[in-house]
Amino acid sequence: MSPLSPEDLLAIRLSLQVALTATVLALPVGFAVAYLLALTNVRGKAVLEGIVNLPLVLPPVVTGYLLLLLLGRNGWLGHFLGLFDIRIIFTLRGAVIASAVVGFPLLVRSIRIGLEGIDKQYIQASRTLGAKWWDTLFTITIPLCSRAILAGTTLMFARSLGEFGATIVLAGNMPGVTQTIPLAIYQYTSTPGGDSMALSLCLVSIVLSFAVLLIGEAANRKLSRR
Amino acid sequence: MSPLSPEDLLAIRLSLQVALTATVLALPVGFAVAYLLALTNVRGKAVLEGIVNLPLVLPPVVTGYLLLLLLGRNGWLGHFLGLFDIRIIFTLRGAVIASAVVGFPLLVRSIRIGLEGIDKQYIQASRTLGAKWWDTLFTITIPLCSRAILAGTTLMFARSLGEFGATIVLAGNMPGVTQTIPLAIYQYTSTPGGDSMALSLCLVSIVLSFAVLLIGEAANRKLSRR
Amino acid sequence: TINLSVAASMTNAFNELIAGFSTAHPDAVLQPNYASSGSLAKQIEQGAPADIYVSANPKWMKYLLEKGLIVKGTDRIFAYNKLVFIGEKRSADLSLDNLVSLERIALGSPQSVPAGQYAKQAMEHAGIYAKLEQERKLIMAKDVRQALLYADRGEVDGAFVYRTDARLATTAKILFTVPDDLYDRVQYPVGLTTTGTKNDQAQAFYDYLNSPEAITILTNYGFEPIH
Amino acid sequence: MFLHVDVEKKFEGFQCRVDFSLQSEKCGVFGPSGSGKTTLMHMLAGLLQPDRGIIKLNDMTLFDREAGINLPAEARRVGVVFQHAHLFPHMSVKKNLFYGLNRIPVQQRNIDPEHLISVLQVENLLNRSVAKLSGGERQRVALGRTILACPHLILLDEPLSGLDGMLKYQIIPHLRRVFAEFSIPMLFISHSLEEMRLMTEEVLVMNNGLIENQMSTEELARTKLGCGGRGYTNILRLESPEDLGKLLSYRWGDVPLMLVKTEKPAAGEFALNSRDILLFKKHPEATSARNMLPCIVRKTYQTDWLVGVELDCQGNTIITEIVPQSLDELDVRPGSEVVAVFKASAIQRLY
Amino acid sequence: MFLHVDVEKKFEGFQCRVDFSLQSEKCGVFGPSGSGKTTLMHMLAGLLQPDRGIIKLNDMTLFDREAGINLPAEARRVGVVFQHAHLFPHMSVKKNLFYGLNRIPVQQRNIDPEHLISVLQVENLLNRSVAKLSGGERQRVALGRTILACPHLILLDEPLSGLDGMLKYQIIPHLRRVFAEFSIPMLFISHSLEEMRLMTEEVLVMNNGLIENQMSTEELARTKLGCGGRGYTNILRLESPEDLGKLLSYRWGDVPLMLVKTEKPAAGEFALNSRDILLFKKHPEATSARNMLPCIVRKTYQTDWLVGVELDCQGNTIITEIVPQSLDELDVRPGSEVVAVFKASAIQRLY
Ligand SMILES: Nc1ncnc2c1ncn2[C@@H]1O[C@H](COP(=O)(O)OP(=O)(O)OP(=O)(O)O)[C@@H](O)[C@H]1O
Ligand SMILES: Nc1ncnc2c1ncn2[C@@H]1O[C@H](COP(=O)(O)OP(=O)(O)OP(=O)(O)O)[C@@H](O)[C@H]1O
Ligand SMILES: [Mg+2]
Ligand SMILES: [Mg+2]
Repeated sequence: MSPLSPEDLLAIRLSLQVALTATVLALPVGFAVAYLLALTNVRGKAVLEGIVNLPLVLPPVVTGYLLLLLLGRNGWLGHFLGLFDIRIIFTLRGAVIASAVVGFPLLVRSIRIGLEGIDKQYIQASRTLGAKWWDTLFTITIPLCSRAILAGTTLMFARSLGEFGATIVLAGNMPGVTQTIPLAIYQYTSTPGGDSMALSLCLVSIVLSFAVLLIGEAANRKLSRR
Repeated sequence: MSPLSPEDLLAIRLSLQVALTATVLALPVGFAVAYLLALTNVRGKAVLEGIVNLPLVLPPVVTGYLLLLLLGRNGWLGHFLGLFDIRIIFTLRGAVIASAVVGFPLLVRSIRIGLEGIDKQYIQASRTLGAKWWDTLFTITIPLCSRAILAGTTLMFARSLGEFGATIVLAGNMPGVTQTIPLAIYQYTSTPGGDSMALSLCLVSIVLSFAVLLIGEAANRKLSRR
Repeated sequence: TINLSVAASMTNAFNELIAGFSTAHPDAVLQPNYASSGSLAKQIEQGAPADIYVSANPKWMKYLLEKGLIVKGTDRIFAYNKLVFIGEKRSADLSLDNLVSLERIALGSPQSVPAGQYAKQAMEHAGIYAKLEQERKLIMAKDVRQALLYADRGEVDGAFVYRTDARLATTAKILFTVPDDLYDRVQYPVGLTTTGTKNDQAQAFYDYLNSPEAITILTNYGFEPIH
Repeated sequence: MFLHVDVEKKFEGFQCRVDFSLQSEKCGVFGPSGSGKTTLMHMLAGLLQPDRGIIKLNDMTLFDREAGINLPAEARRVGVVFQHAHLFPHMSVKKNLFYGLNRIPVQQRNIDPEHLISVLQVENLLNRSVAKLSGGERQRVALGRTILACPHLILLDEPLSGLDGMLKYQIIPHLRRVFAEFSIPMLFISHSLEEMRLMTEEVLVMNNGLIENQMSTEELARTKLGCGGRGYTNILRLESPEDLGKLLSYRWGDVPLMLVKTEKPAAGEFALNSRDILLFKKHPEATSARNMLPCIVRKTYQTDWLVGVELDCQGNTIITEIVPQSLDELDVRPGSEVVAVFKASAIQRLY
Repeated sequence: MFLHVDVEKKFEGFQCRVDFSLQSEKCGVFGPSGSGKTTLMHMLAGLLQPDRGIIKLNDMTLFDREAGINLPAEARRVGVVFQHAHLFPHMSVKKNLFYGLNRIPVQQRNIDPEHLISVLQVENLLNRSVAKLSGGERQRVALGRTILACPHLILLDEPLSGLDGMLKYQIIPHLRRVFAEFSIPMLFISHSLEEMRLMTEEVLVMNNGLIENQMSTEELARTKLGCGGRGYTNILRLESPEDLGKLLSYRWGDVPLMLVKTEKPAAGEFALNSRDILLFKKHPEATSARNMLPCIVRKTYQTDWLVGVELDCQGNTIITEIVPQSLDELDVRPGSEVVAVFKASAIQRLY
């Protein structure tokens, strides 16, 4: 196995950065969506659920393509963002969005299961004790489903580390700018003789996600022991 | 939008066939692994968990490549299977295996959550009523986590419908033989004027998985009402 | 059965070539497999059934030759391609020299995509590559199709693609053809695998690729046939 | 306290329509399972929106459909103690206790936490995890948590029905002591007549979603005497204990009573069931009973199976029950003299 | 039945070490919370493996560490009724009932399901979903399910402690009737002396993981008399009811007794608490008590606070309690004559 080149190290850093940012950004939105799906009775829940799960169903490249249509310079959202000089594609922002979208269904599903398991009387109790809804949310609801949130977060983080298809379409494959581990691996494997380099990065990827999953498990055990 | 060509219909049929077979085959294994992870205390659970989650973390193309190394004619398992004249790569079998492996972590996680929610006293009760362990498994454990199994199954089925990366590497992209919807979409995008055809197939894919998710939800509601 | 492993960029041409060959040999069953050159090479390396390997990247052909999976002497170039620059039609005429005036230019990653390699070569010859790279104007795509997609969607001001691919564009037009002398010739090698040499029909198809009929088809799709 | 409620709520197959006013500080809602007690409580606390009507507490309108007023739960200052405590499992006992208190403005905090904690005797539990409390401890903490939120009214929804017999009697004293000391109005929901008797002065009797009756708890207890063989529980305040070796003597007003010495002597409230009291015309002799109290019959009243007899025992009131035949045999009528006889072991400490 | 147990099991911070033999068909395990009752039960049922020792039931060795024998739960034919019923929620009542029966060979099915179902009075529930049963119905179905598996021994782990007072007394008759009719040996686990009294003949008293004592339930009840003010429950079999208008008369052996007419007259077992019985030297006059039974003192015994007195009432036995002083005052000693006096309302139907 070859040692890691400086570009590889950069790719690792970028990957971690992307996965972390994507997870952190997706978390509040994911929580909100899970909350809608689990605890409210809004019309059209089934449709929302379907849309959330789309990235799971579509090949990631197609997801990337759809995101490009939406966020590209001529996409309607991209056009709008362009007015504020915010560019998504070919930037790390694009990689973050691609990762976030693809990992989103996993995050939502985990949190949703957690929310569905909360006894509503805890929430009622806190309301009658004078807590406003956001107060209840932060002091009761979120702590009570912290294990599920944790599970969803690690899952999404791991998934983000491995995101390839959507990222390469939306963010491009630019070494040092948007080239994350999976993109670097891809590049190595499309060069004859690059296999051993690819393998090193694969191992890094595996080790990273093992670490994340194990840390998640440990934290989970700690939470459950409380 | 263009109407679907006969090849498209074939791709849809193949996709359904692959997703269905992959799901059906993965179900018992997934259940067994989830059971190990949820209800037993075997050593090395963390390692097993890590391995199960690998396909989630690795880019599907890499997963496909690793499967190719394992199951190719020169791979050690592929060599062994070759002795019995069983060929995996470039066959529908390969597509099934690719789908099964990639969807596996989703299946296992769902079932696991379900199993962890079962009150052990039901299991103890059935044992003291004279049921052997496999009897208990089929009459108590499985029915009690049927909702989780259902959720995992629909999730995996939907994921299988969208599987691209691992499939193209392991099973190849052979029209009429191993070309599933995502592969057909890929091919259309490299054909002049193929975009609208690609879009049609995308929509088919979306409709199919929406249908599966909705059927799943409906069945779930029915199960919960019991 | 003839198992064909064909680079995805030749999907259309080969669909027609296969149809043409089949009319002449009704009993022949051709099974194409379209994927990236690298994937195909690896599949062949792992024992996937293949009689004929058609690559868009001579490096992968060399790789398989070295592994002894393509029979020495059967490998040959059967088509050429040209590099063009596409983008939206603009008032001022564009050439390699004034590319620096553009904001973003897409090309395949030079390390892994041959088209990117050729484009880099051409720009280096024109003495603009370093400047473009420094100014981060170059957008690296995973393959030519993706570069094309970017240009077609207007995400970039232009992209280096093959002439054959340019035909897939719906809005983008060919702005100029890169002068031949600035880069090595774009070559498409074909070769017979060890199983292919034992397959008469594969041999026949291999020969068919040199027939006038095949040359016409290839030309129709924008390839430059061998003379 | 002044509470006025006139609301309606329909569910599929069930309709709750109530209209009442309450002024007593110690009220109860009594009714069988499924009569709508919890539904009513949820509407009062703001956890369930009535279909129509108004709810007023003191000079605050909590709900008024017409006027479009619907104060959210957190603004109503109506506390709730749930059947299963529902302590927040991720917080320590202390954090649970102070959850409500920390959420009201300082100038409105009219409860002294230290004092409440000592009244509830939960000092030693403060740093414990909630999971490690016994059932009785849980309910005490839940009660404290609700009270510390300084509510204008506390609703208790069968707070004792999850506890087994012994525990129940250990928790009632805490409840009574707290409501006596801090004088917070309450609405105590239960289907146990016994709990009702011990906790409230006035009751709403619910059935099938309607208020069937509104009366004093005393009256309800006397009416229900004999139902299910429970009898009527006389509650006696006993003082000045004296240790007589195997027995204890207490004073009930001016009347001396004998009790078995099963515990440390201490003044408090005690229960004496009407079932355990025999009436004699004359002072009996040579009996194992240690308590023989000359009384004057104040009045008699008919219940379903038995006759209730209210006695005056040197100014104290005591209720017993006799079979109708004994009425004539013993000449029991207002003004007549009888002797109430019961064993030392018949008097049980409430708390 | 013959049960021999000599096992040990260690947990962190708790050790269970028991060694006993039982022959009675109606045995109990009595002990406070945390004394190891459930741990013992799990070892008997095969749900928990002892660290060492042997368990023998009749002529079958269920567990023998030395010999390497450890029959799995399903082969032990030891049934369990859990505290919270734990009926299978995905099956109807009927499927639950027959779950065990369907799993044993036909020739070993020695219980008639129809008969059991009628004894348990669950005929009308058969097609119901389990979720729609009340607490008492659930426990009856759970009991039926266990019995239909035709076990050689049934373990009941506090099957009543999840039910509230009234329900408890509705279910006990079913339990007693079933065990009487089908004569299945049982081990009844509880920390309620009252339940123990009603269900068992012999008890193991557990404390802190050890068997502290093994005695007849009767003896235990007599010893514990006065503890927590519960008294001793005399259980009377009453027959030949006669309607006397407001009262009912029954016969207790040859002794006539008066009861309040709160229900349809019917023979059965009734409870009379020792606390409700007064002793007189002579037949008292002009009293509200309807029952005055001349008795002969059989023996007296000391308990912690009181003196227990066993009386012979025309061949029937009755236990009451008096304060030590009364012993002399009434001259209560073996052979002396006394009159036991109690009210008609003091006798309560058990079932
Ligand atoms: N959200 C709801 N939807 C439909 N019906 C309901 C709902 N909540 C309560 N009910 C019905 O209203 C009736 C009264 O319920 P409620 O809980 O108020 O009774 P309760 O008096 O508190 O009984 P318990 O003593 O058993 O707690 C019941 O028949 C119940 O089925
Ligand atoms: N699996 C276990 N691991 C560790 N300790 C245990 C385990 N099971 C029981 N214990 C401990 O063993 C002791 C006895 O528990 P057990 O459940 O047998 O008591 P019990 O007599 O049934 O009490 P209760 O009346 O409350 O049901 C307790 O202190 C408990 O903490
Ligand atoms: Mg209620
Ligand atoms: Mg127990």
